[in-house]
Amino acid sequence: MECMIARPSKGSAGKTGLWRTFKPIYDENKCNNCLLCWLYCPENAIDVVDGKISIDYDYCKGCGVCAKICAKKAIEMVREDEL
Amino acid sequence: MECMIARPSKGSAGKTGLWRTFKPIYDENKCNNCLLCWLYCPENAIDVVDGKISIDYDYCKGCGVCAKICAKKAIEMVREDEL
Amino acid sequence: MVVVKIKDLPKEKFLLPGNTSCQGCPHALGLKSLGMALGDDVVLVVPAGCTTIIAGSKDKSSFKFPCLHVPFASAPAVATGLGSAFRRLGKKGIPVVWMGDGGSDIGFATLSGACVRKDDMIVIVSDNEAYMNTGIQTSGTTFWKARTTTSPTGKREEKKDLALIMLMHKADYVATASVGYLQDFIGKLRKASEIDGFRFIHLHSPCPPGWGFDSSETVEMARLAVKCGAWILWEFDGKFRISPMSKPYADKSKRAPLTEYLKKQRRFRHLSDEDIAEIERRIDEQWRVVLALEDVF
Amino acid sequence: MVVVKIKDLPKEKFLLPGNTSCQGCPHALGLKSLGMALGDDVVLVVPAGCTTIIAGSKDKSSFKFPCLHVPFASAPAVATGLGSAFRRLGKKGIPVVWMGDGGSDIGFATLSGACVRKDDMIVIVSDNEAYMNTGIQTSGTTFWKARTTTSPTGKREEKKDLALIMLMHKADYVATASVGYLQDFIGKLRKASEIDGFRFIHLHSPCPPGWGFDSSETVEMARLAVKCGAWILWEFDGKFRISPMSKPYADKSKRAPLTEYLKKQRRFRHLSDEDIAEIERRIDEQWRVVLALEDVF
Amino acid sequence: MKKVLTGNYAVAEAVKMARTEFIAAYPITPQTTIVERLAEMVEKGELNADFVRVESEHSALAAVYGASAGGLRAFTATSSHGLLYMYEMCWWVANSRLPVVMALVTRTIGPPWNIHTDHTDLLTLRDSGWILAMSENAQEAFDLTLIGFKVAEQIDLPFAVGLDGFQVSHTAEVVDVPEQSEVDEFLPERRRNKPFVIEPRNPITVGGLTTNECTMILRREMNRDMEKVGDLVKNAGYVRDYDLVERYRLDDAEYVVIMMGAWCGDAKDAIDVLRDEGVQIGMLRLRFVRPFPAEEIAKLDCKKILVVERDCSVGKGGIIATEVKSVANSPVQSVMAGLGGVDVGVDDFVSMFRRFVKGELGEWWL
Amino acid sequence: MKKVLTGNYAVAEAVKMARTEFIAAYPITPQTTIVERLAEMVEKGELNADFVRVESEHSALAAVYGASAGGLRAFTATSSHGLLYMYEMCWWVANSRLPVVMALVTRTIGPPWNIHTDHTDLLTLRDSGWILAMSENAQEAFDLTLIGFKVAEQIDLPFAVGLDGFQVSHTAEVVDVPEQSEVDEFLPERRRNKPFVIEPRNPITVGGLTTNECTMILRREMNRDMEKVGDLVKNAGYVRDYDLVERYRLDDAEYVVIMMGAWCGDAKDAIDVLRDEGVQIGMLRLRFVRPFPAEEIAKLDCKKILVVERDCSVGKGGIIATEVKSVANSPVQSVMAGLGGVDVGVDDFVSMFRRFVKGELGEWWL
Amino acid sequence: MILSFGGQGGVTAARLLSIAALNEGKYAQAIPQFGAERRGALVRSFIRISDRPIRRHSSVKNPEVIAVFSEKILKIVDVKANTVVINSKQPKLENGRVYYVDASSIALELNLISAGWPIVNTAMAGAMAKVFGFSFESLKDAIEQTFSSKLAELNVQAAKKAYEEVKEWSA
Amino acid sequence: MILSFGGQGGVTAARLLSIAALNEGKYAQAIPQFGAERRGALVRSFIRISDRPIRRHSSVKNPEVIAVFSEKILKIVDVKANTVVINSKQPKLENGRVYYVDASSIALELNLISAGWPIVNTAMAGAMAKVFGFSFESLKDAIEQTFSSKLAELNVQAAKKAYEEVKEWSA
Ligand SMILES: Cc1ncc(C[n+]2csc(CCOP(=O)(O)OP(=O)(O)O)c2C)c(N)n1
Ligand SMILES: Cc1ncc(C[n+]2csc(CCOP(=O)(O)OP(=O)(O)O)c2C)c(N)n1
Ligand code: SF4
Ligand code: SF4
Ligand code: SF4
Ligand code: SF4
Ligand code: SF4
Ligand code: SF4
Ligand SMILES: [Mg+2]
Ligand SMILES: [Mg+2]
Repeated sequence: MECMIARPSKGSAGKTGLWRTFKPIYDENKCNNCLLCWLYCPENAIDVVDGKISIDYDYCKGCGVCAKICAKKAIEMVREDEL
Repeated sequence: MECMIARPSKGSAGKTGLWRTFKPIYDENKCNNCLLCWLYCPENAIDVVDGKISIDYDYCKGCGVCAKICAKKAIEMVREDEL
Repeated sequence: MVVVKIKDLPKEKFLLPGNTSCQGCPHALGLKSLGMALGDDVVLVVPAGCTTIIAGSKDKSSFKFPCLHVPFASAPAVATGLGSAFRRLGKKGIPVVWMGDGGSDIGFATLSGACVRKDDMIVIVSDNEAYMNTGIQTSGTTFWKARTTTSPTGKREEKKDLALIMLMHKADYVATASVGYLQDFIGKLRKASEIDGFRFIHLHSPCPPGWGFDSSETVEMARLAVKCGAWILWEFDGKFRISPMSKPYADKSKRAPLTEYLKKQRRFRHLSDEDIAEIERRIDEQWRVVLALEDVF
Repeated sequence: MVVVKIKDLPKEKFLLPGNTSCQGCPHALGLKSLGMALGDDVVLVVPAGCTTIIAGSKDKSSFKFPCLHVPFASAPAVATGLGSAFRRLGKKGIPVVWMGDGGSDIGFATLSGACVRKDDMIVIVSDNEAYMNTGIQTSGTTFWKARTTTSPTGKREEKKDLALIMLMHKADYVATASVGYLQDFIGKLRKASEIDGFRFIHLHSPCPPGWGFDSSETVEMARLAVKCGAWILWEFDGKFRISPMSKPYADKSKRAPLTEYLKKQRRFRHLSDEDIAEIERRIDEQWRVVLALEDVF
Repeated sequence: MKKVLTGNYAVAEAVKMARTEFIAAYPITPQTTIVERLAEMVEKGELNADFVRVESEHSALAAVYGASAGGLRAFTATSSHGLLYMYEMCWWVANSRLPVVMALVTRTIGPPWNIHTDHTDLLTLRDSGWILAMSENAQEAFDLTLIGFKVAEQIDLPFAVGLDGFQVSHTAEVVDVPEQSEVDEFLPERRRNKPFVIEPRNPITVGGLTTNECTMILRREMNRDMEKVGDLVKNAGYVRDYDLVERYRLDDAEYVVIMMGAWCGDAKDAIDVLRDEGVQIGMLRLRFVRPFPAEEIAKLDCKKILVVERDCSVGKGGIIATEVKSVANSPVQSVMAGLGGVDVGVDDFVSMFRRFVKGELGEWWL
Repeated sequence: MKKVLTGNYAVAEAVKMARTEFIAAYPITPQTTIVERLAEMVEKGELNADFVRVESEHSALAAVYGASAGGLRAFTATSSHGLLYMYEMCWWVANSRLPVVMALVTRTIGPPWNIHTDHTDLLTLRDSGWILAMSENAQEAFDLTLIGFKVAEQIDLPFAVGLDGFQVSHTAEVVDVPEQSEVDEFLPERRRNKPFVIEPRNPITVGGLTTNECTMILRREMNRDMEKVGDLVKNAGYVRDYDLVERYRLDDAEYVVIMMGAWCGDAKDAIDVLRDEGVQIGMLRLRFVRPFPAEEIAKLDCKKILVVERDCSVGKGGIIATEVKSVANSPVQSVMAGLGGVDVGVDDFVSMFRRFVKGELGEWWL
Repeated sequence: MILSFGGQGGVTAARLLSIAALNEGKYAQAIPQFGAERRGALVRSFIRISDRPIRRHSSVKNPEVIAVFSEKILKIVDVKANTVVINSKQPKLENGRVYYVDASSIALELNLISAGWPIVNTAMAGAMAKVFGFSFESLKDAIEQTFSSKLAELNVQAAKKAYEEVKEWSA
Repeated sequence: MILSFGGQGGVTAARLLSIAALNEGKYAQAIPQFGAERRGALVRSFIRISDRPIRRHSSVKNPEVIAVFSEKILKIVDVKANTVVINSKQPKLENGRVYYVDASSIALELNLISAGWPIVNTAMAGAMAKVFGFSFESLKDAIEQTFSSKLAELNVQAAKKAYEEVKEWSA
């Protein structure tokens, strides 16, 4: 039976950061800490650390939702291979 | 396959007149030909013959609906064994 | 509203006498009316239920329409297929699903699916407020507090309002009807037959053995339900209207006393005064909603 | 209405990063919100759908709540059994059915049955308007004229209005929500959790690959649906109310242009001007009904 | 204590005495009176259980699945079309290894609509991982229901108790009912933690995607565990001893009849008649179809075996006969009889068995 | 004409060329692309049929049942849980003797959820009166679909074409597609009047209550008619000849392998390897499970038979092995392999067959 | 075999007699007609009684005793058996042994009526118990087990009366 | 074997090459990765090509040729085969034979983009067709059968370009 039971694990699909074509780049200076990006990141890949946000690039899939929702344009999507 | 196919037949349950405990007795004289009994007989055991009604006792189950619905009290329910 | 005169009704019988229905059977009343209304345009699709038995057995059918027996949950979907066949093969006729309230429980997804697709059929739920064929078990439409063999102390949930639910499904035609008012029912069937798409009629069908009243009172019980306001006749054919037979009872003072309806039935014999007051409250609420819907749709 | 402030939301993650959801997945947004709203009171019941995949595989679960996978049509009934176990064994928790719109097609009888019984659960239909997991096929809630792989020229039937149908079922709590307004959704979940019985939330979930828009636009698309009036947020908790985020759009002049919403989606690329006009007409009609219902319930 | 109970009431009584905690079922003839009786017991407070009036059989077993996954002792009952309608759930429950008990009142599958007994419905479960028992009378229906809970909870496989529609389900017979204390001892309160319990704050996920190998291992384990059921039944410690099969006048039998269900009683009476005539005939009655009592059949050392069965696998013939042939070491003849509830009584069996002995019996008895 | 088609597209192509009039189906992996392709064909006007987007598999087959009862040529397709969900309807259609054709893309039954192939789902139909074919590749999936309509309409039994999920359904292969004119000649327009047609003004009632004897006679007739299917397939007059079984290097075989489905191709490659080593081994491939090719198996005269199968009847073992044993005249060994889609390739078969020959093979291959 | 119309209580009578038989130290089976009953339609119920456990479950083909709950039944069924027990004031029936009792009047007297029908089952059970040679106590206990206390009392009276009044007919 | 990310079109490339193989008078099989695909996740597709009908349906275990649709794949998969065809300007890869083509640039140039991804399938199919020794006509026909006429043209261009530009790498 054990093999039919799963337990909470980050990265159940592996390091999904590899799926990215675009990477969200965060500019702390523009940020007003509204946390909208944190709330709306579908991947739950954004953490709040001391009121600031922090993106977990191991898992961030690069969907771009955070960049879109940020009124302050504090997140920018940049092509992975241009990095 | 034939034995899975049925065709229209009166008395699919036999002579259901035998089910009766009470028998509807029709009094032509009281009748105003409203045909409500004909419309509401659940068994479809009432026919209209020349504007008058006629009860098919072979199948009438003696439910008493016709007697109840007749405003003219032209149908009376009588115990079968008292007949 | 199509006005139906008794004298004009056809004399041909589509439900044949001598079938297995119990004395005073409401389904029998409904089925004979169906024949009067639509005659041999009807092709019956019948899922499991009392009507399975009424339909006859062996080589004897109680119907003068074609009739296809189908599994309990499947009827509207079968009608979809049949309708397609009639249309493609150029045969004039209407698939009519005749099902019990039980059929609308287990088959509710099927019913909903056919309605959402607006498939071409008339669905009639002949609602005797329980699974009668298997011996009076609670269904979704069983009346609140009614006793059944699976609710021996009375049902705890409210009666499911099939017709309003189908209205919210945007069915092409929806109506409630009653075996106490067959001319109204026949008129609604005829109206439904003139509309294309998915048409639904919720027929109120008091059942003597199932509810515990004398077989002579089927029609009276059905009428009492309307007169006390517990069953509201209405019709939606693009416009929502309360039907003439129910109209007077919008005025609560015109309604027959609720106890008259309830006390005649064995299934309600245990009701307390509070229960009856609660039922009355719910009836008032239902009227409020239905009257409001007349303005909305 | 429960007011939810972002800063107050818990930081614990119940949907774990690195799962199989596509980029910009609306279900993922819904599931993370569920965790924020109800935390570890949640026991998830998940029928087949994208969420089956998102849930993880082998020994790895993407959820920090318990989760039981169940057959496609069965979820609310399974929740009934689970709820009974929690109650009898004195365990505090809520069975939460998380299903797709497809699950509410095949499982509509199950859903309806659980609702009529007022069984203790929260049901969330995360509606991405098609069967996505099997590759974008038409469901009952697919938008009129939207293209799917089984409706390559556009769906011909209207979107099934699940929430209004559940309202007519007399569910104890009914609301619509959107992944574009997560605070509203979280508030509704919390409200629902305070009510006993059967609670239903219809969550609007725009899906990037399924609808054909860029993964960055999930939230925007969801909001556009609300802003153009095509998706109306409301809540019934005994009283029917249009939610604040939708309120302004009762006034048609305040609505965003419909084309903005439609033209961004590949599934609507083929729409004619008449189609769009027809959609607008239907939206107006829906608003008329919903506004009227505010007075009725 | 001896009571007069129909098979269905006997099952309901056993479910009550097992202190079942959760019941969900949907009416269908001839199972309905089980559900009705249980509803009554619950509403009268004779049984402290949740009784759910579901809207279909699929939901009946789904609710039972949820309750069992949540840790409750759970029961359902159905027949024929009801079973087919919950068929998906049957597989799901078995593959989840949940110890659910179900009464299956056998009934013919339609069309034509037919409410009478035939064993085809029960046999549709034979691949699925359900333990399948078939009772001969109300007493066995009672006993096997209790044994069912015990064995199912020991081995984590669901258990179906078959009883013939009407012939057992509706026939009132004398049943010896043990004391509640005896039952309590036999069947302790169930507080399961295996194979898993779904509960708040215990974040496991059950039933999701796995590797192909995992699926295959799970099936192999089910098959292996099913093989242990015979011993569990034998050693159940119930007030009466049970076994996968019943041996009737078998010791010196040259002719062996293999059958299952209510009509075995009639067949035994017929065997007595033939025995009186000097024919060495006996019966191996299958009390279980799963696990299949292969060993017991392989051990039969006789002139020939006759399998009489109430089912037909269209395009292959008698289902039990096929299985018997696959393991028997004596020649096997197959007869399909009593399908659709066709009555087969003592006289029929007498002449059937005579013809069998003479080698004059065809494959269909009608 | 040769085309590159997946198994699913091949089926859709065949359904189109059969001029099917009614299609209702519900998506499920790995069957979905059949439905999608058919929807596209209908909407593009390539196929003049009604396509109904039903809300479940039960309704899919119910709609198909209605259409077929109304006289149309009708088709559906499903897999695994979809089949189980329509299971009640499957029996209803068969017992109604309606010539419906269904593609069954085989897939493992859950839990755990698993979309890969395994033949347990197909085999749940083996008692029900469906003709059951299992194709080895896209070509056969195409051919058997067309033959399915022909035979079903000749004998009034429904026909299921099995094809392995992904391995055949999603693998694009070269398929030789006949001309439409050839298909039209093979499969004339269907205007049925048997076994019955439901139509307005023809007041027959079908499927209602009957006598028990009637039910039993109907089953006996189904069984009898099923036995005629072998000849109908052989004499179908299709552009290629077909038979219930395929014989591969069987003439002088001392060791015979019995299998069905996509992996038979791998097994044949393995047989070639063993043949090169001098082992006299061959294959009897089951192209049909119903009717069961009992005669062909009984005729096998060899040292031993190996049945390799992708299924398990829990508590009994390999389903096909049981059936083979019930009719074979040579010793039979059973192996269950590839359940849940576990990959079994040429190398596996080579070592499996070697061990079989040496008598060193166990019952499970994992 | 009991012949009755649906609603007359033939099935219940069969059950009562089985319990009574058990009380008499015998084995018994009560078998209802298999199938759908409709109020008003003819119903056949069967009882098997034996000193040894009863194994067979097939239908009863040649009943030794037939109980006829209504004379009207004679119009549709050709009643022939070793012994017949009939609800009648004056049976018009050719048969070996015929016992009769006016069960309808007994029921009506005690107001055992449902939907216009006299419920004759307990009275007829009383008559049959007598014919079978059961003690009245055995039947009384069966009735008390089966009915709620209020109903039980009336039904015991009915059974008692019939038990005492049933007579063999000699034309 | 083709290694691609979901959305890059690996499955389509495999199909195109099978049709091309048929056009070359060969037998072929295109096998997608069995399972649920997600946009962005790694996908394996297989092609079998043979002069005789292909009977086996099991998965391909030791592919002779591996096509790599994105260099990023090298980070997660250990690519080893007789021959590798890679979408790259300058492959960093240790292997027997390595062919390379800048399929991404070809796709971008022709504006073959979906959701931010260059759709490199036809270009890579072109490169592979060349490596397999197929005539370009065979592949062109396959593309024309598969895509609508408008799309076909662009894709034929992409394939053509790659067919011409693909080169063997020598470090
Ligand atoms: C799948 C399935 N489940 C259960 C049944 C048993 N069954 C037959 S009729 C019936 C009840 C019918 O109730 P309803 O639809 O209300 O019709 P009524 O008998 O009241 O007319 C049931 C539960 C069945 N035939 N099939
Ligand atoms: C009985 C049954 N039929 C079909 C399927 C196949 N199936 C799995 S998921 C799915 C679609 C799910 O759609 P939806 O519920 O809308 O969820 P989504 O994938 O869109 O999140 C289907 C049809 C199944 N698992 N079981
Ligand atoms: S949305 Fe923008 S402003 Fe707000 S927290 Fe995120 S990065 Fe900062
Ligand atoms: S790009 Fe998407 S996944 Fe990555 S942090 Fe932003 S919202 Fe989250
Ligand atoms: S008593 Fe009933 S059945 Fe007889 S005629 Fe009157 S209404 Fe009809
Ligand atoms: S209801 Fe009365 S008055 Fe009217 S037709 Fe019948 S008998 Fe005559
Ligand atoms: S139980 Fe009621 S609905 Fe059913 S046949 Fe009898 S009267 Fe009619
Ligand atoms: S298809 Fe849509 S709903 Fe499904 S996982 Fe992808 S984004 Fe989410
Ligand atoms: Mg009903
Ligand atoms: Mg969806």
